[in-house]
Amino acid sequence: MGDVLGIVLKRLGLGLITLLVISILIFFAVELLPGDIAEAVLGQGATAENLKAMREQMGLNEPAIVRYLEWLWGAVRGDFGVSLISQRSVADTIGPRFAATLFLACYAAVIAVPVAITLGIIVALLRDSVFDRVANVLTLTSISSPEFFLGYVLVLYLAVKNPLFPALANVNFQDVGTFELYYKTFLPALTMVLVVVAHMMRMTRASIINLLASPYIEMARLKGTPAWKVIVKHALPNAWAPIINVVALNLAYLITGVVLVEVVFVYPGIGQLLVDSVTKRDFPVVQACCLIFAATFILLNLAADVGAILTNPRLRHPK
Amino acid sequence: MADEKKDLLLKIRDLRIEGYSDEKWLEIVHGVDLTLHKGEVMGLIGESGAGKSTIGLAAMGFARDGCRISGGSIEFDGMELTTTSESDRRALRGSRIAYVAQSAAASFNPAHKIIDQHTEAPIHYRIRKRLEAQEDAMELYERLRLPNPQEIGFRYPHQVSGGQLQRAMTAMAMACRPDLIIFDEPTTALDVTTQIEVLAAIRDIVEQFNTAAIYITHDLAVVAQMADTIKVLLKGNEVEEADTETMLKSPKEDYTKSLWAVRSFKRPQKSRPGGDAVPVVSVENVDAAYGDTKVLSNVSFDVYAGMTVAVVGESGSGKSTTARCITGLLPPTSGKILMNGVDMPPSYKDRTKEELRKAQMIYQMADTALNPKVRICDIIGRPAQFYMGLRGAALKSRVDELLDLIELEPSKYYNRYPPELSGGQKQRIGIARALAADPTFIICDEVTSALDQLVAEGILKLLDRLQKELNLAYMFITHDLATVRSIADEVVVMKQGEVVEAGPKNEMFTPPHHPYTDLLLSSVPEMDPNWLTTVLEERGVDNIGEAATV
Amino acid sequence: MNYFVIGYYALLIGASCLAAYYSARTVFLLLFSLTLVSFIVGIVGGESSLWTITICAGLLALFGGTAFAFREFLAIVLPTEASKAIKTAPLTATFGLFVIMTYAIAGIFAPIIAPYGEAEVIAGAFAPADEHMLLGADQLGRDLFSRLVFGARNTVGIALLATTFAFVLGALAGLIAATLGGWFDQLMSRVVDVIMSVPSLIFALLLLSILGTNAFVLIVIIAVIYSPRVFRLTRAVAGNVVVMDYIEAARLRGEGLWYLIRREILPNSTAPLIAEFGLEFCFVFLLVAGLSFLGLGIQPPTADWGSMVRENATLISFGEITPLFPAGAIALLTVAVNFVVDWMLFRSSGLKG
Amino acid sequence: MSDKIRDDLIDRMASEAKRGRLSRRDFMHYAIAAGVTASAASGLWTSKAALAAPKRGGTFRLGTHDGNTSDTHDPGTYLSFSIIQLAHTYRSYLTQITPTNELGPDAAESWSATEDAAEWTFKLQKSASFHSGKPFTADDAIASLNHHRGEKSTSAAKALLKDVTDIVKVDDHTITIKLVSGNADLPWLMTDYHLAMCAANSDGTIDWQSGDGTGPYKIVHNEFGVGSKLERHDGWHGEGAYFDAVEMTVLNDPNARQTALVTGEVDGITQLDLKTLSLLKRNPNIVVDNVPSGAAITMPMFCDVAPFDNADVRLALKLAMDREDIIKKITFDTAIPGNDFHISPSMPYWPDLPQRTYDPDKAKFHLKKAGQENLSVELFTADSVYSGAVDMCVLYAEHAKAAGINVSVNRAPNDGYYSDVWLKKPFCMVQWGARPTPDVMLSLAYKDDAAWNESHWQNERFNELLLAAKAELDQEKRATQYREMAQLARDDGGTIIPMFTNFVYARNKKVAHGEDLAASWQMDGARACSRWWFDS
Repeated sequence: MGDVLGIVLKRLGLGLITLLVISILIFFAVELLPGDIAEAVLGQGATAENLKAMREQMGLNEPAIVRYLEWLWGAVRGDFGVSLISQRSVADTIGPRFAATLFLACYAAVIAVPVAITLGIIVALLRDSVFDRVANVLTLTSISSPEFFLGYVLVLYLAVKNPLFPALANVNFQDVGTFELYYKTFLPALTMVLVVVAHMMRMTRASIINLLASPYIEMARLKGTPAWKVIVKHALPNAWAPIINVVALNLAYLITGVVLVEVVFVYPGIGQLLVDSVTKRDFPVVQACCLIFAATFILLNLAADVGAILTNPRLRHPK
Repeated sequence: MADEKKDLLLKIRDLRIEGYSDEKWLEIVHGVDLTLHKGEVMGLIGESGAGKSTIGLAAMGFARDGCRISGGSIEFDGMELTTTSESDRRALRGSRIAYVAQSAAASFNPAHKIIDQHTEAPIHYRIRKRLEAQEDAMELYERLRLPNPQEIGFRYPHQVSGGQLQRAMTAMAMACRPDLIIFDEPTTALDVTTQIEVLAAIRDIVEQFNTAAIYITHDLAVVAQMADTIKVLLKGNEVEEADTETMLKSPKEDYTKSLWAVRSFKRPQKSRPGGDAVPVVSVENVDAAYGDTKVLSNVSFDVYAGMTVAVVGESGSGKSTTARCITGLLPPTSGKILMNGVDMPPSYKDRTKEELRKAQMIYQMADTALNPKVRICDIIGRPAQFYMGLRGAALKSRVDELLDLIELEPSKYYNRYPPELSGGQKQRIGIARALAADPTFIICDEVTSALDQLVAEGILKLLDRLQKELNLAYMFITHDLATVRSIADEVVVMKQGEVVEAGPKNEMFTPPHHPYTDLLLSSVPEMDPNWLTTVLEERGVDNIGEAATV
Repeated sequence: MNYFVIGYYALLIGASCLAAYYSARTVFLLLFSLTLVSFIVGIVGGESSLWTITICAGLLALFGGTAFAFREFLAIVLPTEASKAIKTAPLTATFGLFVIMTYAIAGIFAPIIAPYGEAEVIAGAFAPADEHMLLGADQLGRDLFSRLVFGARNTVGIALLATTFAFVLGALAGLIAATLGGWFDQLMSRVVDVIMSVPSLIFALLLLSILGTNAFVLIVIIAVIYSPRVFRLTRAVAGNVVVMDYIEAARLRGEGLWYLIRREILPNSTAPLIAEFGLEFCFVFLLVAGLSFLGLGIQPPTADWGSMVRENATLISFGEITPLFPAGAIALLTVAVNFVVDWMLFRSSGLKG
Repeated sequence: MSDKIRDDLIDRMASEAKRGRLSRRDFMHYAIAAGVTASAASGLWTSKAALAAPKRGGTFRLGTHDGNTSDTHDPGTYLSFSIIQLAHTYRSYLTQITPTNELGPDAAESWSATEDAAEWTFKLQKSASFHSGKPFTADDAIASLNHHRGEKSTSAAKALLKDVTDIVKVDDHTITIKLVSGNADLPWLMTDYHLAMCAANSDGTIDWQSGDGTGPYKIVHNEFGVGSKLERHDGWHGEGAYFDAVEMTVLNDPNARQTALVTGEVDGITQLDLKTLSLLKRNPNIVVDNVPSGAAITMPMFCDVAPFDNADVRLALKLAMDREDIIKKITFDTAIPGNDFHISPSMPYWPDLPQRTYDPDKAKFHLKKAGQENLSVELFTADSVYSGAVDMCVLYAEHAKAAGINVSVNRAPNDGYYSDVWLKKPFCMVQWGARPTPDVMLSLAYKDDAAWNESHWQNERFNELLLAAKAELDQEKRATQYREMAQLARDDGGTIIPMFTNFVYARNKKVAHGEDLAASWQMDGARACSRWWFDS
């Protein structure tokens, strides 16, 4: 197990370097964006005079490198600065949004992951049957549909034509009951489930089928083990690594890639915040959002690798 | 030998099996009969593609994916397997008919403990409760002379050595006390010293429980130890069947005789050129390591022009690593590699084209040694083009010449791709590629071990002829002492990264030996059906248990 | 109960019986379970749901028939080698091929096929379909069919170029990294980590805002975003090839990097790469559509399916089908590509085994 | 038409009007058409159609577009529509634009000017108070206005108040604003959405951060870019605030807005997607408000750059536009045609000049006169200017072809359009929000020395009149001055004004409003929350 810890530490170190590089990239990308935050804030009301005052107030007159280093020095100490526009601390700005995004991602994941894996197992069991073919076509179609479109269609059928669920998921976490929370966010969660289930299910199927040619699977069959047990007991435990990997990728996507779902369902998640901050050039918020996303991605990948190690008895029980 | 009607266990008549390839069904077993009585052991022998394994599996009413039983009858203990339902057939497997696969390492599920896999069938068939089944497993482990029988089952497969796994698999097959066990080449993947232990264990337990068995192998000497009767197969047809004694002494069919005759190829031993002849390659005090793990220490030997040095040892002994040091793929940590007396740069990256050209290599697995997406003419032509700068017609005539050398008709093979060739042909292409560089020294890394014996012999003869014609020096890496006997001039025995003994072949094969050489030599199965018994008696049974814990 | 319902069940049950009689097990199971399903659905959803099932079945049969006919056609037209492969292809794959070919023709000959220009205003907004306009008009009164045809050229063209570029970039880096190993491998892996850690939509948003939106920039950015996936795959695939003895043999011969990659590694890595190309193509496609949704995609008045969906997406809430055509076009193509890819994957794995 | 039928018609119209579906103007129009005399129609309106008295109660749920996470309470940076809507709900202004587009009191109850209009005195509402309970005083008003003045001010309204030299406290509820020169429109300026009243700190700055205000509703919960909950401020000084509470939700996606309205998750939404307008109108539960406004699309041409330096060329380009077609295709009949002067019918002093129509032949004539047959010009635009901006330019190019003008449309990136294209390219497309008075608009973008004189138009008479009208307190005289300026701009000016875009928003039919809707912003001048009520 010491190996695992070593790997985790090494990967965390590399992750930090990656984050540093990303922060530099994002900073200068925001710098390079045409226009600046003062112009974005003042819009048509901008004049040379108030632009100057605004820039002064926001400290934009210092050279870029100085501002970056100041930000970095703060970030190292855990202070990600204040939003240049609202003057609220970045943590306060992002916190509730990120919590909301996490909630929705978890909600979707809790449905999607078991469904995807179960379906994947069933499809692997019934491979080359009609059921398999139908599942194949359906999952391909759901992978191929733009997610905003999927959202619109769900809204049409489950909110407008048959008013089963609300079309808006503009929940306010303070004063919404648990049941209402799940009820109101059902449609966005369902959209995301549809987006990710297909991918995970196909991977589960593929990795199981990939193993079916292994001698130990033949051995299990020659021991008289029933087909479902061969899949669940003998193939699945050895297929975890790629499955975990694709689950992690999809979880990362659920957190970082759902701007469009947020827009369609008016869900107060972090994606919308990030897009807004980019258009307003609110660097500290952009930076923090991107770093959160990157960290999520890195951590989930790390988790997938650790998971792959932990499900591999060779690595779990070294000689 | 029981041949009363009531003892009849398995009766196969006119078994036909088809395989799906190239988008159509082709018959691969053409009407084989087989009769097996209770407690009887039958050896199935044949080269690859003979359909041995397929028939063995068919005896369980099982066909691999892409195969199907298309005709004939399989009657097991009065039950016709070809017409019963799949679930009834499945109920036989593991309980009344068990299977022991070729590679135990691959056939144990890496995700579960050995004992859990062992007890799966008895629990599934409700023959034993979990704890009973575990105790029974430990007892079987003990009978099979596995070390720490109480504890070994609770390990994962990768934590147990190959020979032990193979015995654990035999124990697993015994778990439900089946009437019949199919052994599918259970010792082929093992080293000779391990093989002998496994053979002994299998023979004992089959005898103890009076289980009938079908023993599938390509190795005559092995089958001679195990089987009561032997059936010889060729390309899905039966060649002949007889009891072991008869079969060994007086085979009837030509094919069988040719199999028996393989082991007779021998060439005269050459001795070192005298005087101040400089060895083509000399390895001097080479140490090597993979990372921090030391794998070679102080390895030295010389190879002279026109001579063959066989490097012998079991897996992990450092034979191949030595070859990698010579070629420069693994720069030695200390010591020198000299070619024609000239010090070579340790890494191949630093060697000149000319230096690289002189030493060539032939690989064990012709499948991975030839790029499947490149035409034969390009595979062979490339070194000639690369080193000698041949182009156009000159290149073509050189390739034709090389194809002639390896006894393949140029016009037929010039434009083909490796996957279209047989194993032996591929190996010949590998040889031609080495020759194309016009080398003085060739490393042959287990070049015959993946081949059937008849084919292997052809390759050995070819290599011998080429050596004579081109005055080549060979370094011949092998674990097979029979090959060493037939082709080597000098022998280097290696164990755990060190040279144990070295010298001319004749000396090596005549006592007194180094104890390890002795163990190695005595473990090579012989055609005598009593060989195993004799050897075990000589060594004393306890010896085996010790060796197994290594 | 009317004639349609009676006929519907009579046909299904009759066909089931026939199938059972001729012991076509799969067909029977299929037909009879359809009968049972129809029975339940019919009770719950009424006659209209039966119509839906009938139409779906008809469409399925139509697709199947097209695929079958196309397969036979290809088998006759193509040279022996390819025709042998085609004959054994599943119907889904030939259907995919058929769709891809149709799209390719539509894209290449767009100006000839489309009755009107892509920006040509010929009717009132949302004019219904008539003899001039196959699918009616869009919000500006442009012919929807013409725009769909031009969209095939623009959208597919951009996605294809971007995917190709991503592959050139990613595969080259992956091959070099796998062959060389060492620091280059490490460096590239880190770069890839960085690119992959930034969500692709945000990455595209930032870069497109900086560089301005035009087709070229779009292609390059998408290529950069998707090349890491190609890099990882190529590196993994090439990693398996690099350990082969024939690579060792070539190295020992003293061959250079470029020869190793071009002649030895690449030819043995193509199958999974081609399969990935298909999938990647779909993702690129969806990203272009997503970017259009955020207003950053291909520029109007250029017809592009993603923007066409976006521009008319609000119509969906009113049950209007206009946005379904471009969305359907996107979905159909991706499904088709994946059908073909699945087949190729199956073939490559089958050949391996 | 028989009397019976006529009465039926009037009754039906009256009931429609009661539900707020028919405006007074329309009612009068139809009634007169039905044969009723104008005065009788007016009487009918008051007796029959006048709306039932507003009822109090309920929670008004409003979905707004253009809400941004980076919005703040700082009135100097108010920009997105959602925050403007919110500002008019939780804060108040000194004056307001009434539903009939007249100037009305808000936090100031009355105002007066010196003869030269250079000093204005505002009497503040004594009853006005902050949500915190603090009374609203002159100090607060002065601090609130000073927030937008001075060197350090970062306010976007800085330019608006640049002529103010000083603001003096007369007593606790009276302030005087001193100007450099006379400005008859100053009370109108006070309706600007930036100039919200906030509580003063002791140092003369304002406390905008707390979100306190003197408006009809106080904020209970607010998250920018997401939405806010407000409840009635019981001590509010104004008339209205019928709803008990207001919930505003930012719904940036047009589809989400409409769906929310259709499914009844909100009671009103701003900014309809015009493409689906006709479809939405079919829904019997939804009422669409289509209100002409002062917001304009302009196409300035640099009058000092060839070929636009020739008045005939400019006229030809104005004549070569088929405004009706554009309005029909691009705006789906939700705009009124522009007449190439920047005063909309909903602004005060609108002169009723003859409408310019599409006349390619006349355009050709002018081109010939200018010696510019085969004129070719490049028109810059961007998607963000107006939904359908690029399409509109493409359409214009088609129209102009008939006059022998080749307009090539150049689509510039959205980002930075107003810094890189506008005022830089000689011919481009611009959207202007509604300004309260002609003077504000004309001084801003048509005055010869204005920084934003987008067409570089220099007309001596026009500028003379502009200065004269600015300080003119006599309404009649002022109207004639604006009429003459309009005529000048229309025939000589460098700006094509294709149209004034309407505000198009919708509400559930149970929501009612007064007979008129203000044209200054969407949602009844962004004051729907305090002006509207639930009918049932």
